[in-house]
Amino acid sequence: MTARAPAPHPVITFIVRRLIATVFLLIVVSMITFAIFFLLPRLAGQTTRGLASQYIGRNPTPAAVHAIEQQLGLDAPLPVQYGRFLRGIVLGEHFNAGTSKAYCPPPCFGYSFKNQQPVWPMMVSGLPVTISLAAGAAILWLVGGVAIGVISALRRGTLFDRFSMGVALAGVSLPIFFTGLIALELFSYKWPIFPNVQFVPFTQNPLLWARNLVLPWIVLAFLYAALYARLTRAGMLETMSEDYIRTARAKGLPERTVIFKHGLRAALTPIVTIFGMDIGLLLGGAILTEVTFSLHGLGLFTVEAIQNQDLPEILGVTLLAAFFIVIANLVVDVLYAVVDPRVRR
Amino acid sequence: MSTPVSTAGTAGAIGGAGDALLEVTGLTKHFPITRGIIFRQKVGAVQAVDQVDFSVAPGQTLGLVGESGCGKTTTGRLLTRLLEPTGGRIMFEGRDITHLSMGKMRPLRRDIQMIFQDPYSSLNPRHTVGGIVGAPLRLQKVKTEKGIKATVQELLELVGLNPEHYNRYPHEFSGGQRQRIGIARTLALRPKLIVADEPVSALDVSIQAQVINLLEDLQNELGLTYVVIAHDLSVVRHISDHVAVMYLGKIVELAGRDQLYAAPRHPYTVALMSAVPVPAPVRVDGRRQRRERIRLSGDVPSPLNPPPACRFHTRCWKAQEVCRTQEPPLTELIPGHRVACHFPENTAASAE
Amino acid sequence: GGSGGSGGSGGGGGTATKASFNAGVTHVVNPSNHKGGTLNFASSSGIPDSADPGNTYYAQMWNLTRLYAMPLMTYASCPGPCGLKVVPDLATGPGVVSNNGLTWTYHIQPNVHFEDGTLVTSQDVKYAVERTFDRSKFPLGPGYYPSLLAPQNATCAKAMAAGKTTGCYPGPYVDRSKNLMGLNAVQTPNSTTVVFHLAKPFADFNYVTAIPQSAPVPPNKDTGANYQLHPISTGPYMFQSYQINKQLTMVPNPHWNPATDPNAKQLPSKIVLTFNVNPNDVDNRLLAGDIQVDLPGTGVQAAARTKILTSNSLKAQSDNPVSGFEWFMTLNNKVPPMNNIHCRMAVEYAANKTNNQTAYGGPYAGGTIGSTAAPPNVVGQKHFDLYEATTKSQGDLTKAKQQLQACGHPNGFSTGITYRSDRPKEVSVAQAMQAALARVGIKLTLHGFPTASYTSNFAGVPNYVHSHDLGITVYGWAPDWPDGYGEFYYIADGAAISPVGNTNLGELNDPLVNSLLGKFATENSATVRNSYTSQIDMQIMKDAAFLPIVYAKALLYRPSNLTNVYVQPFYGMYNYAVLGLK
Amino acid sequence: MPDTLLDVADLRIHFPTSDGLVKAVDGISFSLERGQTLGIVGESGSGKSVTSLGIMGLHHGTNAQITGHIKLDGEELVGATPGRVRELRGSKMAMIFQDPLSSLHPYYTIGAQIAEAYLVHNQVGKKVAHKHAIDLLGRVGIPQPASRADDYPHQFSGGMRQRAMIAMALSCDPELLIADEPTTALDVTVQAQILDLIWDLQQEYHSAVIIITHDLGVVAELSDDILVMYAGRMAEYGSAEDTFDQPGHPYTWGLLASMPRIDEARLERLVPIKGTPPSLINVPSGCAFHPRCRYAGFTGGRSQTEVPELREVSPGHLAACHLTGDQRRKFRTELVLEETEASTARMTQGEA
Amino acid sequence: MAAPLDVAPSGDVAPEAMLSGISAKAIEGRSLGQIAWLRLRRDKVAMAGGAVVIFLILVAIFGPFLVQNPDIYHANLINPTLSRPNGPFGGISVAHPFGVEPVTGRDVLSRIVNGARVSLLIAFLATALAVSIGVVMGIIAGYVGGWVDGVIARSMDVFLAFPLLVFAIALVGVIPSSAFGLSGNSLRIGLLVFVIGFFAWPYMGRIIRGQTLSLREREFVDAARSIGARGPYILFRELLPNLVAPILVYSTLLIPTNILFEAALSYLGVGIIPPTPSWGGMISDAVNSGFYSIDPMYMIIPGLAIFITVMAFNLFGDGLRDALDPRSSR
Ligand SMILES: Nc1ncnc2c1ncn2[C@@H]1O[C@H](COP(=O)(O)OP(=O)(O)OP(=O)(O)O)[C@@H](O)[C@H]1O
Ligand SMILES: Nc1ncnc2c1ncn2[C@@H]1O[C@H](COP(=O)(O)OP(=O)(O)OP(=O)(O)O)[C@@H](O)[C@H]1O
Ligand SMILES: [Mg+2]
Ligand SMILES: [Mg+2]
Repeated sequence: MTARAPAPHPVITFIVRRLIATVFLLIVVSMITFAIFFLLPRLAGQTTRGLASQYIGRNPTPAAVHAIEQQLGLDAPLPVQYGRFLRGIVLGEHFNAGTSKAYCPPPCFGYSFKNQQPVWPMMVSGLPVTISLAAGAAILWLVGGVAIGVISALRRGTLFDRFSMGVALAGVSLPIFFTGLIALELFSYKWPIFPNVQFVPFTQNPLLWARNLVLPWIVLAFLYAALYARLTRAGMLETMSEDYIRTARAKGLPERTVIFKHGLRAALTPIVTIFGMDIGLLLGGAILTEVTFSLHGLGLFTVEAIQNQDLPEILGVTLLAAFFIVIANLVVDVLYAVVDPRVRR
Repeated sequence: MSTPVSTAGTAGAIGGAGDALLEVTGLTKHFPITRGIIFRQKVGAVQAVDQVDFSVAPGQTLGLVGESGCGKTTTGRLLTRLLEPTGGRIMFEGRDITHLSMGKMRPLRRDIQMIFQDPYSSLNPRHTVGGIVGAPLRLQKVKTEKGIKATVQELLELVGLNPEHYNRYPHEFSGGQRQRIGIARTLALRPKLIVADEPVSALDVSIQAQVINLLEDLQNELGLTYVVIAHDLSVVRHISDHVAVMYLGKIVELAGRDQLYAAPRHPYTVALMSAVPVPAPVRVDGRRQRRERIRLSGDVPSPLNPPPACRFHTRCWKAQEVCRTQEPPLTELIPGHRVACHFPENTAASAE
Repeated sequence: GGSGGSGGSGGGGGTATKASFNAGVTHVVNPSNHKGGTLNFASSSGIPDSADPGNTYYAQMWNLTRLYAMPLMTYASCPGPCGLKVVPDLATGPGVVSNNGLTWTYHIQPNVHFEDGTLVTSQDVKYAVERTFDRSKFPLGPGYYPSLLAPQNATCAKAMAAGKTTGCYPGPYVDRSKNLMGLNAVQTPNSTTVVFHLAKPFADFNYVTAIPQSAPVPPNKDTGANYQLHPISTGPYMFQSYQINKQLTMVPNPHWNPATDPNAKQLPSKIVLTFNVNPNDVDNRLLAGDIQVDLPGTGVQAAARTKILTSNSLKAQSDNPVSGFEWFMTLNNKVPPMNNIHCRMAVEYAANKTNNQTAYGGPYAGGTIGSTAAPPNVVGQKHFDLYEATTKSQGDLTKAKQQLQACGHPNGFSTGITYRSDRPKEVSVAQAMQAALARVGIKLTLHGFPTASYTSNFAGVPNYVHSHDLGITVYGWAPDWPDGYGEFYYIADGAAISPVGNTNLGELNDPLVNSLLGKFATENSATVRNSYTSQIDMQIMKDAAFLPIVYAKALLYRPSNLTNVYVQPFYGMYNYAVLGLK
Repeated sequence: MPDTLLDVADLRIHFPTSDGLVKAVDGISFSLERGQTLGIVGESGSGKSVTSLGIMGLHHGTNAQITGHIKLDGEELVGATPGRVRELRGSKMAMIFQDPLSSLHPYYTIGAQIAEAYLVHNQVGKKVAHKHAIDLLGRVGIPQPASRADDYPHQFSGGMRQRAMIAMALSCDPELLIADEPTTALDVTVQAQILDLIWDLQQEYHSAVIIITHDLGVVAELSDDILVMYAGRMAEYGSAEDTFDQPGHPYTWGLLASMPRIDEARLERLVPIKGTPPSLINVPSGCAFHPRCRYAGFTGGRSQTEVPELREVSPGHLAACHLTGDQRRKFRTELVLEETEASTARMTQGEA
Repeated sequence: MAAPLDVAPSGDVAPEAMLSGISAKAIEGRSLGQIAWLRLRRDKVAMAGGAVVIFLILVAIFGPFLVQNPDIYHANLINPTLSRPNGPFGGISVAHPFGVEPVTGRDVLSRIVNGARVSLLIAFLATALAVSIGVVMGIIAGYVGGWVDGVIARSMDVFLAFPLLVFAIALVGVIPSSAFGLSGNSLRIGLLVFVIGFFAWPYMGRIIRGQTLSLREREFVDAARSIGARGPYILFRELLPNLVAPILVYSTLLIPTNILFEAALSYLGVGIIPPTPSWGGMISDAVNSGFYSIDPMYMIIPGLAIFITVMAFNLFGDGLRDALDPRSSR
């Protein structure tokens, strides 16, 4: 039977369906996050008064605590607070900034409890760093990992294969903060090849941008490149034993074409999926890297937010990260539908 | 074989309730196809089995042939109630089992058993042969005089396996041996009806015959009734008393084996038979020659939207307007031979 | 040693000296008036609370704000004991007391301008004080004005007595009447005079006006919570750009007049503060000369400490002042069995003070082993040692056991110790205490909490402390001003015990301590007040309410290209208002 | 032999593995003329595919040890440079595989995959190659080839995929076409279409064809010569008529006897070959077939010890069997009798 | 002859056995597990990994009884002004083969040994939690299908959408030192196990769901149903045994991930409560106290411990996968 897709634009329906699902997913995620950060501590015995007094200086009077409670809207019931939060994201919100009402345009993730600044712009200002970090590292690990993986697969059992797979395993087994600190200690202080790991915007000085980020890139990429080398190797070994590779050879194609056009092309498809997921999940890696290298990105922002127990910030960054993950998954799925003609839903 | 097949009439009338062990009328299975952005709605259905009638007398074998995707397996799974029929009726020993619940069906499972096509996937690789063959006994809580182990070993012996293989795992056996294990499991509950779904098509030629012989011997010995599903016309001829030919979810021809193979009536059956390669080279002047055969063009259409009226008309060389507009009923042209065709073949032959 | 106790040469600008270890504690190092260069600060965190002078409570910020804010009074810009004095800043002289200590009048300099060129008036000072009444906008700074100033009206007076604020002045953002000037406890009879009306006499009021909260804010430039992003400067520098937690850049304020501000200098052509730099990175950059100052002023990390202390040349470029902080533990008066003084004394004796000191970083980075509740740079502090902290610093187990006997727990008892889990030194000292007390059978369980909610939800919530048997609390304190009241009120006065955010963590409620603290408000004689300080200190230690750890010291490094470097003793770190570059 | 295209002599393909040497092909010789078809039959694992891949030079890069001679148009391929063999592959010799779905790259269109084969061997542009691909698709009977060329393999039906494979193989007019089980995955009617197609194309191109299958019917239809393989060795080699009419090896007899046939009278009972195919690592000593051979006892023990040589049983018809000509005739006659007069008597297990 | 019920002689070889190259005698009566074990035994690297794993487990269980008390201070081994251990390499000596900690002078060896207990305990428990939830959910989703599958699959999406690390640090931060009837380290360990396990299960769930989906299509499931088996029987007797291999493999690969995760949490300051040592906590101490650059051994030793453990688990897991997955043996 021919299995031609009957729907006119399967990819488009698919994307629309996934987008709607994504919105639902994010709402559920936000609800759970909200519940966990606002509800769970209360179940564990925290009072709103205690919460409010966290954001006061040294000697809070009850009156001051009450003022803060009101100011942060902590006195409202939780569902109301959640509704306010959602509305802010969609419609924006007006906040009392003191002299006047400040408008926080959508997506408004509320105001930081700690420094009373809107959360969204602070997160946005951290984005370039995290994106630079992620993008550079991703390119590094993708290119490096795939290249090593392909060579290892083709030279299966050779010294190169064993060695690179050993290194790969080491990469996966070493905590990122450990490698990061050692790299920093060696290449930034002891032999200052990459001194001053510090973020310089790309637009300001691309060369300095790259130079300053080399160390974090390598450290972050080391963890992932290892994984990708292993995945590529396994994928290549599998595809190279597929029947269609035999067909390609039977056609008399040069080995290079067989490997890259036929073998790698197919082996890369699952890697695309994992790559997308990893990009989405990169905040985790970014936290450790940014803390280790003091890069002012989302990761460091997150840690700060958590240290300050700044709930709107925590909520915002959790949601933003969830958003990245979900979007990355969506992109991966769409990409998959584009890359692999068999996937049509 | 002399017992004539008791074929069900269009209205489902049969000679007598006691005649048929299994009687199927208007059996239909549609698999819904859903689509939708948020809420999935039904947009169509795969008409895997559509209005199928037949019956099988005790001790007899009904062969079910047809091309891939015509609904043979689905029919088999409906008979054993692994699938819920969309419509129609299945009578087993005069009892309506069409919509029996899983719980009510459970005791009946002793009587209706299935042999599966793939000897590799039909045995759980993590269970021992003893566990596999003994499972029906344990599940149905059958009391055995000598205990389960002895019973299982007897069964193994019955299907020609070494009883000492009790504690071995399926992967230690060849395909033919595995199929025997599957058969032993089927026999454990002493069923009356066995539905065998392509029991030999996964086996090597040299092994096929072993299993076919085994099935025949068991039938003779235990008085089993078979519904054998196969796509190999020669195997079906060898094993069946009656043969039903399916095309796109429908039975197009149903007759006694000899009748059918001697003089097929439905053009599809004719084409099917002529397509079977024969291990006898045709030579003229020492040069090989092509065997004359009826060539069917194209592929089987999709059961998602099968052609209207006679489903075969798109590939039939005899098709006329009526074939496109009117569905031919499965009528009994001559006794014991039913055909669903407006222009049946070999009518002269039957007139003899 | 080297407390800034006495022997300082005194005098205004201090005297120049060659760079040597601790030179910056007593002398101005590299005095110079050379202008230009970029002065780089770095910090391993962000600005701890806010850059708004009205909303900050940290020594580093009080020090830093003097670069862009002129409060009425300030601490004198000089090394040694001289720096503990309050001197007029925006004001022309100290407050003039009248009306039985209830009225304080300040005259401000007539020719000080904001960064945009507008003249600073007394109304701007009043407005700044008014802002501090809005605790929801400015919750982080001290709350002295709302509690000291006369109630707005009778309703407020009644409410305040009950610990409420109904009817009280709500701050300029809510009370938008009368040209935004609604606070009647502060009057501005003319553009250069500010009059404060107090509810009760408060002899330390000059110290209160030395807090940056009194720095003028132009009402029409006030942006409420956003004012922190660009406070309108009256100091030598003004904000150019500020990204919270990332970077702050300041440039010279063109309308600043050196003549009106003798306590500050305008030497570098740019000041850049970088935040959230890895702590070791801060030190490495400091030693490499890439940055000149570590903003928090709490000293270098272990790695740099080792480098500095093991190299004579580096050591010569460092100072090791007492920072004004004292690290201590409070022994709770309410949590059994610690409510028994003998049990507390057992803890005092059993503690291993050397290990505690090591936990804080040893004699240089941690500080001198403390034996009193007040650190030596509180005016009036006197040395005594009730529990052999300095003489038997490993602990006196025999005496500890005797006290345990007296307490009725000869084989020890169990209790909990709280500490801030994100502060390695406190984590370390808690473990040291656990190990030390185990020697006499006292079983200590560790309860770490994040700094952010330490006093608001855990250690500072007496109910929580009682229900979880938290007998010992690790804490630290630097006074709001360097006298006994500034030091002790919040940590030892029974009246300061509050249900949340409590800072009297040991819940000490000793009538003698309470009454001596009460006398501070009306006693104007410095000598008498100083005698109170040591009496309170002695009483607290007799109560065994405090277990001092160290008088904090910081190992500060001063890069050689930094000029006018010296330790401002009240802040316990270099004076940021006068730094310059070679 | 005037027009010999392929000459294989004593071909051995061995795989050293950790468990021992797998002698997948062990001394195979045959030759093939242009316009002729050779059928290779044998059970699963008998080395059919390994032989064909050996001819195509597709064992390069594995650890296969290849000895013997493969002469294509007089050119020795064993030991030739991989580059040279690659040049010949696709242009002078081409291959069709069993499972057309897995043999086509899922990510490229059918047209592109066919064009690619043409591109590597001809100095032409992409457009020309694409047109050529469409031409070929039309030639192998794909309707609307121009639009179907842009389809992906999964959008084709099984029969169409196999047609596409054939089109790809034919893209450079190969002189030798190897079809490794080209129809096993297909339905009978589609199989007939494909066999017809191969037949027609062979007539058209006059190329030599090797068809590999385990279906004796298929070889009978297409082949001039037949090579029966057992356990990597040649069991029988001769013209199609000889092999089917006077099979010379008991294994061939067994294969023929165990198949139910549609073209002959139905047997009451099939005669299976007992046992299962041997391991290629522990090939039974002597004649590899002896454990399964009912006549092994008649060779005076030679079949257990001595590997039988290929001997002419009739001119140009070789068989590797220890039986003497007389024995062979006698047993064969008995077997045929047994078959035709197959009794309906119950067979019991004891008879084995 | 021509026996229809011909029994293959016992020396007869199964075709798969031929394929996988195992001779007939070797496989007689062997389960797939035993075969996998045979394969695994030939994999020297995996066996080495396995040996290290076993050694570590033994160390975690018995080690703490063999070493000195990890909480004892040795102030005499510490330089009082610099707080760092006297002597080179972090004060390595016969009494303290791995040296002592700066500041406290506690014995590093005994802290590493005790830390193994905590790190492995958390990793194992979290893995057990993730695996049990993942297996149950995955198997139900895969087998039952329909809306149940829909709900489970969506909730897996939700869980996977959570930035786990962010979440874990935030969550551990908001829970006070005693809650839910637990306190101190038991609460902390419980919390870590819960957070890691509860948010990692979807990874397992997806794998199991996929495997179940493909197993469900295998005919033996139908065979079981056709002999009257009920849902639970099919799930636990038919499907689960076939899932043992992926469960085992992914558990061994999940354990190292969880070890690293615990270390990361400790590094970020939300790990185990001191003085109980954990490897991540030791690195965190080294880094946060700033001593790692003057006393590198302080960080390198726990770092190496983590590295070796994770590596060993990974090697063993990889080998196990190769041994259990017949496809990979080709
Ligand atoms: N669960 C299902 N959902 C949807 N469609 C199904 C399902 N099962 C079978 N079908 C469809 O029903 C039709 C009949 O399938 P069935 O398996 O009965 O064919 P078959 O005759 O056994 O074919 P084969 O010879 O390939 O085994 C096919 O088109 C198949 O795709
Ligand atoms: N690369 C290899 N390494 C080891 N053994 C191999 C290799 N390739 C094939 N074999 C073995 O060679 C034998 C012959 O395989 P081959 O594929 O030729 O069989 P076949 O006759 O084509 O069977 P089928 O009908 O199943 O396709 C098999 O036992 C196979 O396991
Ligand atoms: Mg089927
Ligand atoms: Mg083959």
